[in-house]
Amino acid sequence: MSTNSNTIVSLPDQRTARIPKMNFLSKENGILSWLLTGDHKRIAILYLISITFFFFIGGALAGLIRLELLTPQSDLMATDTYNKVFTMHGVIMIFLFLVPSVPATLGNFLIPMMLGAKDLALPKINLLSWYLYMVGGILVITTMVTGGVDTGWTFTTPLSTHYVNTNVLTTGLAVFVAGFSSIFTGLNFIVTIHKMRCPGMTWFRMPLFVWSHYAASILMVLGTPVLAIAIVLVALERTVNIGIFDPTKGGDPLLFQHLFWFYSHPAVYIMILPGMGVISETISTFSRKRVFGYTAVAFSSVAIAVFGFFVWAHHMFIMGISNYSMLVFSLLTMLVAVPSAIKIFNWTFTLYKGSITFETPMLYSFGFMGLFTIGGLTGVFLGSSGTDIHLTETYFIVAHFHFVMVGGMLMAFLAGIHFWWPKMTGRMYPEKISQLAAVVTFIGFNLTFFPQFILGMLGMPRRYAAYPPEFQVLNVFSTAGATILGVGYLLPILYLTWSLKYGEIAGDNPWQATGLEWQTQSPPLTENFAVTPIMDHEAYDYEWLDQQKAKEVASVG
Amino acid sequence: MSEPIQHGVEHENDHGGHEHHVTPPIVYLVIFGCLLTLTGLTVGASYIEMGVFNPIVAIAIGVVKATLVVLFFMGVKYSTKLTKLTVGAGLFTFMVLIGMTLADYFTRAWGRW
Amino acid sequence: MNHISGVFWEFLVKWMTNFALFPPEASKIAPQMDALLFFITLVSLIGLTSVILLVTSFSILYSKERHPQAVQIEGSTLLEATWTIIPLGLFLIMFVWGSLIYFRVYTPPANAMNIYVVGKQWMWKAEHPGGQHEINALHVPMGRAVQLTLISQDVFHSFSIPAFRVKREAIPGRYTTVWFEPTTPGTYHLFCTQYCGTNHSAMIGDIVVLSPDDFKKWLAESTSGNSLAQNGEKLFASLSCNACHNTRPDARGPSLANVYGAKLPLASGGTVLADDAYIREAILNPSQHVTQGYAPIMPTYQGQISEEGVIALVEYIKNLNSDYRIQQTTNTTDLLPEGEGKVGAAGQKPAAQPAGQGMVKQ
Amino acid sequence: MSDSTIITHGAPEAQHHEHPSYQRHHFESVEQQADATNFAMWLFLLTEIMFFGGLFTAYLIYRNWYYPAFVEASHQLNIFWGTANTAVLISSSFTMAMGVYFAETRRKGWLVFCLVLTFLLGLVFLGIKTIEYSEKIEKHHVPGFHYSVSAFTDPQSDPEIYKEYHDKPMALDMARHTELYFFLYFAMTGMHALHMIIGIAILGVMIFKARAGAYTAGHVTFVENFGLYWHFVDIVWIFLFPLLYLISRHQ
Repeated sequence: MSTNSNTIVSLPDQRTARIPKMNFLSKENGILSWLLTGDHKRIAILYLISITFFFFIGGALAGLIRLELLTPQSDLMATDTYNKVFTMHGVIMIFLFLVPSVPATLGNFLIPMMLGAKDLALPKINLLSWYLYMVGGILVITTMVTGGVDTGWTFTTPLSTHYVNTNVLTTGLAVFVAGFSSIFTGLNFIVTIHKMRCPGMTWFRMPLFVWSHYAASILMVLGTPVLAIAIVLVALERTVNIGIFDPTKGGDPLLFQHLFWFYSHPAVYIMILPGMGVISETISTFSRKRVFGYTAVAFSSVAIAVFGFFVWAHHMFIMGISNYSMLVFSLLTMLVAVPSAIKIFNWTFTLYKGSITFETPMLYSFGFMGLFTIGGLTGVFLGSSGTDIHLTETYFIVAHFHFVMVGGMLMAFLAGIHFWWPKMTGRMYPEKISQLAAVVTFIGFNLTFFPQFILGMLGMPRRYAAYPPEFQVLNVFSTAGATILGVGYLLPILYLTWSLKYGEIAGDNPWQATGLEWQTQSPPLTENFAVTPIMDHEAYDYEWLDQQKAKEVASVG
Repeated sequence: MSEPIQHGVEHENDHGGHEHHVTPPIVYLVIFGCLLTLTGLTVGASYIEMGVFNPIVAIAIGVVKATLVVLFFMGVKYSTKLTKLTVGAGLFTFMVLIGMTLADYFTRAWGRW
Repeated sequence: MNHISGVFWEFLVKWMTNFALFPPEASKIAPQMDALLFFITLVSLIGLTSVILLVTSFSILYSKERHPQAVQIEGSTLLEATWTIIPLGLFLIMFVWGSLIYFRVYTPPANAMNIYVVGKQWMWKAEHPGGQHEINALHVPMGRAVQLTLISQDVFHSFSIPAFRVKREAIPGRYTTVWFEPTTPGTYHLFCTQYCGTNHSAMIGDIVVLSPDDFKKWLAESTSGNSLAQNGEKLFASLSCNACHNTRPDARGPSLANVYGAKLPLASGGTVLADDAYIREAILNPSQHVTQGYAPIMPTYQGQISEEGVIALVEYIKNLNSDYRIQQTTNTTDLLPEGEGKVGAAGQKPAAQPAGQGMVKQ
Repeated sequence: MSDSTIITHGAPEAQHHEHPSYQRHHFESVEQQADATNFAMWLFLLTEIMFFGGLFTAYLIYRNWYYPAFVEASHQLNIFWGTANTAVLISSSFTMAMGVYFAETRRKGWLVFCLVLTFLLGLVFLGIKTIEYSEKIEKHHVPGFHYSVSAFTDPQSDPEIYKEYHDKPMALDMARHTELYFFLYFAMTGMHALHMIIGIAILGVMIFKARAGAYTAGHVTFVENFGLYWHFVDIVWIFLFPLLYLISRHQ
């Protein structure tokens, strides 16, 4: 036990401690034991690797974008190339990183353990969804090497159907396949959460991480098919030219927007909700307190999921939708902002009268709270239809969703990776350098994206390869920030890989956390628990944990 | 969406051997009969001039048929609350998609602002 | 690299000297829009600072050194209600305020002067009623309400003037409108903000606001001889529309005089307001818009007239021997020429009534 | 999809002797496994509903915009074949339901019989669809492939339809929009037929496994879940039939 007063980390005695011989990593060896595995933890690792790979491709593209925007002219690359770069950046980051990031890695790894189950309900489907993801990913890579696509990730018709001659079909197929990958993941989670909970694990004893994944899964299952059909229609329109989105043949291009955003707006909640789940866990653990207003937070997740289906047309305010539906959608958009506000305040008040320590996951969580608050509030600028007219389709939008997606989701993802790293690998990451990385990321992020709010206010349109010179200075700041941000993202790769071999042995429960996943060895056994656990206490019940420790001490002594 | 709690409760006794219901064939036979008759009915109805009501009747009969299939062939009538909720959720979202999209198209004609 | 840094310093200085968070307020709507923007910004800042203050103060007060033992608190309905209701209230205010501005931006006043704008990959073409054409530029008079009737010839474009705080998508196959009243002379940015393909970022131009006199001068200098309506008239003749649309009693088509702004009774039942959108539709998809008492014999001109051509025709029909604005307000069915009232020629489809009602494609 | 979850006959987990061979190691009990897979199937059907939802939305919008075109275009469909197909599909649903019943009551012979019947009825359905499709191809009513509007601009040119409906000739601009109707017709029925084909393929496998007695030893989950899928496909058709064939019949 470390008696250090400013950390809760308590590691076993490093001289005697060993990684357990029997664990899900050591169980079988050989490449096939991974490629054919049904083990949710191994699949999670597979996802983690592939997602990181695509994240860095997307990141590289982002770097290119920022470089191009250093100067007002499009001098680094031709406008065509630039269009392809930002399209691929969008497609990769959204469909191959953000949507699966937390659910497919952390969710996959943790949900069964948090519920005290041996595995997800449908292990084969789980593996299948990884393969689908990989197929999607490979298709995207193919698109890139065979000339890319320049429709923007939104595939706006009729541009995508009749006016570009790039690989729209391959990309469409990629998105279609990746979409089914996330459908199956979500389906798997819902079934698991309903049917695989261990004895005593009632709905209101589940960690909030599980709640938020439940909400996100609902969106995945019900939303994604609509994207699928929209993509199919685009493909048909493009190949056999049936005119369903072609005004000259009597079609309506806005119909595509409806179908597309019916998925793609809920998609942002698919991306952010799991992140919120992570934050609930870390905030509670590092302030040694039950989450303030557990039920409120739980239900706000579900509320977001439900309202998330009613707001899609706020992406079309200036596209000539009916003013009456503008009213409805704008109002509902305002409503959906409320649950997020609730969450933020509940997390804040979880700190109140806690006993707070500042390990890396907590730093990232603070980062999340700050940036997500900004991201959410700027969302209100756009939900209010009047200001939307001025701000939409400018860099304000870009800054807004990067604050939510990168500042929110990516911070949460990193928080989660650091938080559960010891559980996944059995070893600690190096604390000091990772704290540094967290701070660097935070600074770099703000420097990158805050200037873009001002650019948006000034009216700089998004997706511009060349821009009027007066916008340059802010763009230079943004690019400078991006460089720092890049460093902030490279650091974890390095030290986490390092820690795989040299990290300290973590022991079962380095954070003194209460979740069931911490009550078993790390890395866990293939079937997670030696005996099926029985949930006999509320979530985040730290007294219970202390009693457990007391018992152990007694039994040892 | 607050239903999950009920399942939480009901889920516990799911484990305690929730006995699987076997629908007797006679039920299937009757439903089968109804479906065929309704098919005949809807085809017949389509030959009668009812103006506005032709589509309404056709859809109504369709809904009845679908309900019969869902309730008996798919056995929702005898299945858990959870299954019922699932079906409900599906219909709900389906309606949201169609309803709110059509609402936009219908209201575009009103007023010219 | 070095030239970048050179440019960088140059503009850093420039930027420091005139640092701006908002573009100039050059239209009547701009200050109203900014008022709302400032309001939301203020609320956001208050919200953000309160969160930051709480988080920092809690992390200082309750850090492990100071506060080794956490005190478990279940929650507080009162607090939670507070931070549910207060944001909700604020958001609703923003919703109402925002919608008001939205309607103001997209509801042109009746006396606005109308300019047609056609977006095409990758340029903006403006057509003044006087027949002046502009490309990637728009000259407008100060202190006069200007209505833009936008349409795209290919993909979605978006006509954005940050200095006026207005923006509207130009949609293929459909007119959209936006209006503004410039308040300060000068040259402002015009952007296409909806991604529209390769040269999206080159689809920019200048909005030139002139004092009324200068504007008159400009109109005089840059006129192309014929007014837009006159071009329309030529086209009307060359397409021999007047073969049917004439005032002769045996005319096969309704006379178009005074039609604009009228409420026309449709063969399919119901009436329709003959505005730009309707006239455009009636040219391209005639049989969907047959006026009562006439057979659906008009051929479609889909694909035979460019959007500019359609615009010229619309403008011509608008100006057919009447000031349409007056009739727009009066009940106009009696203004329609002879032979209009009579119903029941062959080839009507009363069918479209039940489901078709209210689904006007606009 | 759910076959991949259940067809695996028991991961050989040494310590799980007491469980039936078809229980996956990570489930506590057979009931739990049955519940879970059944629920999963239902969720999958939800995604299917939403998938078709997009098409239904498009159909409703364009039907309202181009009502006359949709009316006359729908007259081109053959109500006789449509009705026959509906009957066929409903019967196949019935035989499938009976199949589930016999699986539950562990009567192998009857189960196989029902599955074979369902299989055949499925094929009949597809056969009839082929007839209808080929008719459309002859008449050049396939959108995007030399589509011809002559049957609508000049109904007399299509005698047997004309003598039944006496359609008025449509102006070209409206007649053009029949292409949208036929696209939606092909998209919806095609998507439906695709589901049929997948179903029939799975049925083929099932018949063999059923003869091997895989489903009459208490492990009925897979038959039940497949039943759900089959009935769902039936339901989709129950709505496609009136929407595409019937609601404009009377004009």
